Amino acid sequence: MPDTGNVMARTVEYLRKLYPSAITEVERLRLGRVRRDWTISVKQFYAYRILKALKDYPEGNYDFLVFATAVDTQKDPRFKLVYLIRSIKMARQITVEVPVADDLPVQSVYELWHAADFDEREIYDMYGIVFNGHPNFKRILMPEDWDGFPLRKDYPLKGNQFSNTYLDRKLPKGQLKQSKHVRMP
Amino acid sequence: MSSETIGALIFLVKFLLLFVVITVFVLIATWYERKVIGHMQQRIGPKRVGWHGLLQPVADMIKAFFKEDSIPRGADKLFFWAAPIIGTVFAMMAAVAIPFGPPVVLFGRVITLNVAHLSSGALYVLAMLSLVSFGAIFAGLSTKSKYPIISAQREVAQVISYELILSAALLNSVIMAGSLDLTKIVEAQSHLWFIFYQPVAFVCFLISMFAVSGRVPFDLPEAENELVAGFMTEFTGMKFSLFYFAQYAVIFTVSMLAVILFFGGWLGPSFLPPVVWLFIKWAFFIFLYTWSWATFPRYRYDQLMKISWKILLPIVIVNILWTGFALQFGLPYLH
Amino acid sequence: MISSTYYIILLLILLAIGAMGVIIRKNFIIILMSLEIMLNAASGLFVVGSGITGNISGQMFFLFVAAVAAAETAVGLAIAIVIYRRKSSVDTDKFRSLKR
Amino acid sequence: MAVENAFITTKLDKLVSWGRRSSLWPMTFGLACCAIEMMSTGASRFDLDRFGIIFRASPRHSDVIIIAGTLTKKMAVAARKVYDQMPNPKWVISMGSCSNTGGPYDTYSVVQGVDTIIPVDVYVPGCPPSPQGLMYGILQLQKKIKEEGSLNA
Amino acid sequence: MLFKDLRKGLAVTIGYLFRRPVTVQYPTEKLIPPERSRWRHYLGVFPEGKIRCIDCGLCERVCPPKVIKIIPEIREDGTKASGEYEIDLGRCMYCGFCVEVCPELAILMSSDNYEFSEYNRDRLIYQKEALLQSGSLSGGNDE
Amino acid sequence: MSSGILFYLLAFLLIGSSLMVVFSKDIYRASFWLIGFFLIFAGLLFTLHAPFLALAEIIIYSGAIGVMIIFAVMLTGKYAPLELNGYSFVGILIAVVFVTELVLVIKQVPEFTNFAFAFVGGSNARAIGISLFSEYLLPFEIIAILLLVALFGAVVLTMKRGSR
Amino acid sequence: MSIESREMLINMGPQHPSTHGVLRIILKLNGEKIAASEPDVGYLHRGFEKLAENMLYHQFIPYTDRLDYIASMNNNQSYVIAVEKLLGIEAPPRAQAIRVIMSELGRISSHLVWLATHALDIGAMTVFLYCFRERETIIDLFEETSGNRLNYNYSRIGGVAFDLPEGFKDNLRKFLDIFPEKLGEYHRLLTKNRIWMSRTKGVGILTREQAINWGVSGPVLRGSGVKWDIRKAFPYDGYENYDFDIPTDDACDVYGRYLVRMEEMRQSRRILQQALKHLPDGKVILEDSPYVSPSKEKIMTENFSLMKHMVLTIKGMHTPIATLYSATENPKGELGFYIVADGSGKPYKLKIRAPSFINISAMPTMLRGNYLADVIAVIGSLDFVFGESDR
Repeated sequence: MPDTGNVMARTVEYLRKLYPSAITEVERLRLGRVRRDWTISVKQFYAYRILKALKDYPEGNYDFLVFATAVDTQKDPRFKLVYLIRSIKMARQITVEVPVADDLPVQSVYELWHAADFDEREIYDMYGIVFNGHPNFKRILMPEDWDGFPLRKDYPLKGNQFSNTYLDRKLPKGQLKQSKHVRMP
Repeated sequence: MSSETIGALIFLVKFLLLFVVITVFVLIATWYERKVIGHMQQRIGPKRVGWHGLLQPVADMIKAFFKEDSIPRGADKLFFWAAPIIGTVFAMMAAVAIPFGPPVVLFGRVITLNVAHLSSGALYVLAMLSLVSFGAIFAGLSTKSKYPIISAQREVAQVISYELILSAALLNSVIMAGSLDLTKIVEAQSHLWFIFYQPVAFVCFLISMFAVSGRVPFDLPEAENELVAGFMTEFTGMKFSLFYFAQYAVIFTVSMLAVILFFGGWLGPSFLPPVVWLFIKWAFFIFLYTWSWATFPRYRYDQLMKISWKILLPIVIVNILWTGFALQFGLPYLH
Repeated sequence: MISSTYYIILLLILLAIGAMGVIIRKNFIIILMSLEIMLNAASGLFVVGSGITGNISGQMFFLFVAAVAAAETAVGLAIAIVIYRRKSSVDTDKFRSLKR
Repeated sequence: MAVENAFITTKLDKLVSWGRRSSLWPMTFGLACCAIEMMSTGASRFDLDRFGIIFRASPRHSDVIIIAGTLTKKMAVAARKVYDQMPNPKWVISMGSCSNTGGPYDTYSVVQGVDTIIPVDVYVPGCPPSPQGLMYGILQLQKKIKEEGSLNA
Repeated sequence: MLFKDLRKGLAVTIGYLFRRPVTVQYPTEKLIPPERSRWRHYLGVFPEGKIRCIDCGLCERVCPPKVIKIIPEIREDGTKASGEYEIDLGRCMYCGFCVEVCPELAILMSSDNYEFSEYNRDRLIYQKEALLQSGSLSGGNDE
Repeated sequence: MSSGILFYLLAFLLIGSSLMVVFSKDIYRASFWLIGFFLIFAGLLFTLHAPFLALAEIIIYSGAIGVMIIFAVMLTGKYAPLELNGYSFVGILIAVVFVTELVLVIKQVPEFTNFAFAFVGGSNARAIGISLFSEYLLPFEIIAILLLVALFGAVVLTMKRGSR
Repeated sequence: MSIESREMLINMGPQHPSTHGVLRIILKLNGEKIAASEPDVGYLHRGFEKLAENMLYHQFIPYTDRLDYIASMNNNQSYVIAVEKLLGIEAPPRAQAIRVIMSELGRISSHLVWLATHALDIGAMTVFLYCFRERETIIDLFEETSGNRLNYNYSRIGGVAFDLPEGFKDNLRKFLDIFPEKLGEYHRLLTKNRIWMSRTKGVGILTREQAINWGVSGPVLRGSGVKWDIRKAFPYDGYENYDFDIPTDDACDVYGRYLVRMEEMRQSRRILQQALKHLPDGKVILEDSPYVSPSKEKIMTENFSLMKHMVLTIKGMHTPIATLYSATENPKGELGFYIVADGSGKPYKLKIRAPSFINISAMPTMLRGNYLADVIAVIGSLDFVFGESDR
């Protein structure tokens, strides 16, 4: 596998030329003999445009969204959206990080990559980040009437009051026994 | 005793005998099918209930009998009750006309070896077979639940497609024998079985036979992986068992019909009694059912219709024309 | 002993019930069903007549009526389905596009 | 008279209970890892058909439900519905740690033990239990059915 | 000939009809699990009968689902000795980490003791006495 | 005597089932009853010593027409509210008048007590067949063409606009 | 006879015999044709990612077994490689070869389960039992190596838990010898069977462009004609040293995906043969690495090793502060772990890129315009596992 640095550098250069002030940070990780993935941090305002530019990157489209997720950084702004995009033709991938606050809706990338369909719903489900322009936006993993966003750092592992009484509300009365042993500290 | 009373008595005895035969067949068939399929799949099948699992069907029956009987809310109660009974009754009634051998003379009376000797027996069996499917259709519709309704829809489509092929294929033998009487059809084959004259009709009959009895590869109405259990989904205990009974009774009847129409019925070398010959040939068809169940995937609903209307129907019609033509002009190998 | 008159009266009653269904029901498919009852009753009369006269022709007409009934049902149901597609109902009261 | 009656009922009781335990039809209720082992148990190597066990897809036809795998809160509602749809008499086998107690997933979304929503007859431990372990559990259930008789069930 | 594709399939299935089944008929004949199999836990003892466990608590800490509970017993001379030792086999995920981390070979997993279904969930919590026996507790099936 | 009981039973069932067809609110039920009607009618034909026709009745009416009707019901929905208004009472009245009138007319017709059957040879299938292909060949052909036309008509009617 | 006039909403699952677990599909039917469909997942959401945040790195290994429980070995390997990359270490060559053997066996076993359930759904029940029969052989191999039948917990950070047992190579060789014959049996039962072909050909079409846009991976992507395999594109565990082909099919339908998976089993056998031939000797786990516990003998004899072992067990290891994404080619597709490490013993965030999850999202596209019976064919061809999809 040839060195990927040049291609990635060219990609970042191309993006910089398009949107000069969009990219705040470029990170090249080198861990042992690990394959180099470049990570760029992008302002939320430019995020959709940068992603679109990447998808239409002339040298080889970044046409494959590997995944999208979010990280609860517990800082300000609270969340960081992460998109990992790959160009199948060039066998290169690039990570785009977008810091977002938890109360502002984000532009959905469903139109660019349909692969974002479930991932964005999952991000909403787990972190509560709202996406605009998604065709079918609702919870995905948790029941639709669930309260709270489990992967936020302030959500306890064993669930809050809501999740403990969820089944009592759902099931007919008088059929529930209390769980006998809960062991995990 | 008057002759009429004796006649009625004989009828009753024959009917009871038939009922016993079919019941025993159903019980043994479920065991045998599980066993044979098991061995085809390199496993054993029922083994621990009775000797080699022979009591398995009995246990199943006992269990089903003592199971709670539930009727889903919103179901049409009358037809929910009637559906399994309709299926079973007509399946039994179809078997009534099947002759199991040439008429025998007993105590100076000629006794036909079918429960009711009908001059248009072939037609009668067809008519009754077409009614068996109403059990499934009523069952599906009266449940008012979605999968059974789809299943009933499929059953309807399947019935109207394959009854036609079945009767058209049967017509070939009828034309060749010149009679609707099943006994006469068998007698007409005394020098050569009809299968050798009518291989194409036989293949059509075979395919539609599988379809009519709703078995693999045409078991669409009860396709377990698509429709849970099809029209039987909501039926519990005995009602559910009755559907099985009906299905196996139909298998019994159509296999008999196939033997009678194409394989010379009870005809065979005389070292075995005719009835034994009939059952030997019939057993081959029963095995065929099991064998194909073990081997084939399942067709899709629209493909089933396509096979029926676009492939089999033209073939079978051309075949009827050919048979008439051949009989009229006496082609060398016919008679 | 049951004479022919009983049969004829029974079949006439059935004919009347069928006619009643045709008149009072609004659902197109039920009207078709009532028509089937009427056709059955009428052709049954043919069979009775055939028995009375000892002529097979009456039974012939039963078969012809059956064939016509089948044709009628096929076309009728096709029409019902087409109407259902257009108006999503098979209620005859709603078929008033020709009315002013 | 009473003695004779009792004799007949005992006979009948035995017969019915024999029928019930000889043809336990489980509902296919595979949820997670254990479902694969349940499938293996039904497959050629172990062959549940020997015990007269065939899997049925409809709850109306089944006598026993094998909860095989993690029961989440989202699924619990459906599980309860399926259990309610089964006709009496019915039994429940809880297969594997997840359904016994919630297993390793002591999290916000997992039901901590299937017996919090439906009564369980036999707990089969293991993660997943081996097919032989499951068969042992089924034998235990048969034993239980034999002991409890049919008329008081 | 016609239907060649179907006949090929039919040949396969009928071929197996006359071959020996691969089934192991469980209650009468049993598969013997390999020696690395991880089934019910038991506590190791020295030949003279003393329990090997020294209550270091490593297994308690490493256990991913946290099913091991150790309440150490402190002797008069200040040394720790094994007190309460409890494993909840109803929650255990049989990963074998406890065996792997134990520096004293004190906790082990039996390779063939997979038959321990219970009618009651609480009986799946194994106390020290039960863990010292390596046999099955619920009693075998009569067949 | 027994034939009398049989007749009354059949008459009762026929009238009952046809009334169920006419007055049921659920089309599914109506179609079920219709199929029942056909079956019982086949029984009536048996008592008329026309076994071939009885079987034809079962195959054609309950086997084909009944199934077709059920099929159509599945496609169009099952509820048919039964509204009886003045108009429909007129219908019932007409029916009643019609029946009484016809019965009165029938009174004039001579009774035939033993009108069972002249066609010998047990099966009337042969007689019907011969008659069908000799005397009634032309009607037979016409009926065949009619059926064909009906088939095409049904197909053309239900075809969707876009699918051509 | 057209039956396209009434729309019906139908709920397939979450408890349905052919949804492979707990998928719920809401189907809008037009007669038997599907007008629209919406998969509803999450019925097996167990909170893996949340659990991982509360857990030391090595403690999470047995949990990865339960992601894609049909191919646990591959998940172990995938997670362990991600952590190894994070730490900057690499397993010894023998461990890598063993992992390759195990993951390829896992691939065969997973594909066998796929074929079994796929065939069972379409009605060929015997194939199901034949496939499970062969799978038992593989399971035996796994069991004697790792000690469990399904959730092996075999890979470790820096190697594997145990060396191969006695006689493993012979058993494996025996299996590899009989496997082509068995594969031929499946081909005879299905591949040219007219019923099978009519059920699968032209069903569930996902074109090349759609496949890439929907982000599907693994055999589904290759079944749409995209020659993409992580093992070739970003090799790991020494996959670059093995000679194998990436099967693709341009049919883009269920049958194409079927052929791809069948061929993949053959390719896996090729890899296994090579791995057996060139199995290096040596250690199976790193020694003297700051991240790996010493061997048991050392723990029991050396005091320093015991201390290191206790620290690693209780506190976990110190990782670099970094984020990393590492993917491997699982039988289902691209299984990736995105780890955000904050230097402590527990991952700050662990995102699992589950192939099944993304593959399911492409299902409505494949289903549109097909029949109800095709739903199960498409489900079978997608081959998803809910432990992984819902996490």
